[in-house]
Amino acid sequence: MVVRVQTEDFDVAREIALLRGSDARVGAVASFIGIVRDQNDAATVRTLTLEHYPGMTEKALVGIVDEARRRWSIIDAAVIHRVGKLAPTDQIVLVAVSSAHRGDAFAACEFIIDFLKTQAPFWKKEVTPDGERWVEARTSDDEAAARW
Amino acid sequence: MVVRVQTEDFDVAREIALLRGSDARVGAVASFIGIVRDQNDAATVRTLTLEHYPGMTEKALVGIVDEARRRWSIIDAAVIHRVGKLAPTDQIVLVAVSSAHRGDAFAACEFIIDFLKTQAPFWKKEVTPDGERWVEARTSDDEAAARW
Amino acid sequence: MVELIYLARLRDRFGLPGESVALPGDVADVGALLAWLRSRGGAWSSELAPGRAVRVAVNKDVARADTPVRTGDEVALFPPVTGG
Amino acid sequence: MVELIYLARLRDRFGLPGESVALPGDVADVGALLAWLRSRGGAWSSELAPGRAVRVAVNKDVARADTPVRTGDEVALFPPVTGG
Repeated sequence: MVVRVQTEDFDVAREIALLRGSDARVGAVASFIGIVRDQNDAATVRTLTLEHYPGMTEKALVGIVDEARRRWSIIDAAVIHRVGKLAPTDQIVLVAVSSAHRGDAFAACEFIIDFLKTQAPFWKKEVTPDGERWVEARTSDDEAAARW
Repeated sequence: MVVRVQTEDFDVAREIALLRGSDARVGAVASFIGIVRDQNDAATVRTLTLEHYPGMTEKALVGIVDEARRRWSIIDAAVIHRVGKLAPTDQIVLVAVSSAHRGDAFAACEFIIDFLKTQAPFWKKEVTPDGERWVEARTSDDEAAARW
Repeated sequence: MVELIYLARLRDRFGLPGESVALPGDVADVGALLAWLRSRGGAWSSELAPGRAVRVAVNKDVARADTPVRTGDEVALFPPVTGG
Repeated sequence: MVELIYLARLRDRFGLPGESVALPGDVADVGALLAWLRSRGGAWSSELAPGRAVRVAVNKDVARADTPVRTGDEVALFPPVTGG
């Protein structure tokens, strides 16, 4: 398992190659990339600053991946989340899951990002033409996590 | 939309970069990579040969992506499928979908691979220690496609 | 003439990738075409037996038993697909 | 002493990233801690008002109102998370 919080960007191809290693049992890799959009809640986003709670973040992410392992037959998973100052089109988060069969990889990948969005201690502050604002949590994210 | 059938391998990072372009509306990219496993139906797989029905394949794939566009709010999609002789750990297929919000990208990506598996004219022949065999269609794939 | 195309396992079993055929006047749809091919016996009879899963495309669109087959059409016969 | 940590919007509103506090003897769980902080008034009262969504972690695990708070604990207060 890889769980990382970093300011630097990540290379999706490299992370998927590391996730797969040389394991020939892997038949499926599902992945998700979250990206900074230039619009949020009807406002133009100029920059986004991500902060987290060091120490708790890694613990929360490992807990979410462990829960995914218990629920589905997956081979490995990687979660990489950036913090610091980002701009539209920047990558924020990568979740990648390997498994023998695709159903497990898709379900575990979507589960991990849904729980990351509602359980992992990250917060976004946006700079818009009207100034700075902390992003509000979304009901739709709570609903997405509650499905599982 | 990108729909491609090719013998060469594909570069996931490059394809996702092309899919995203410079479109700052993209907040989510969900992707799926199908990979040759070294085991299938309790036999060791040495090589796999993929054949298709040229002309119909592209038409079928475009039709599946169009249907995904009708059902979900996606920005773009790419489907790349290899044909010819492959070995365990080789990449077979990439499905990548971009959208503003993650639910659409995940659903469309899983829909496209489920329908590709049951509707697009590709066939696999495996070489195992006991000789060559055409892979049989799976009931589980029909069930996966029937969910939608 | 109608262009028949055999793919994957069917090509192996029939021993040919396809053929141009002149259909009898009463063979006007996919169901009748399959029955006519089946009457050749041997692999045609066994591979296209009613219980076997055979898929048909007419001019590269998925077809059913009642899909018409006309002169100039390309008709492909193949087993259930296994890509991805 | 208990180590309090304020994150994201709460750090901005309280104007500090955290503090070490000696809790009164009757403040033994998260609920009592929040009530005690609320009694400071001002931003403490408004940000931690019962209707507001405030999350608490004790020693980096998610906590509830009845989670015990003991000397030496690290207690973090933060708004609902918005990562990903």
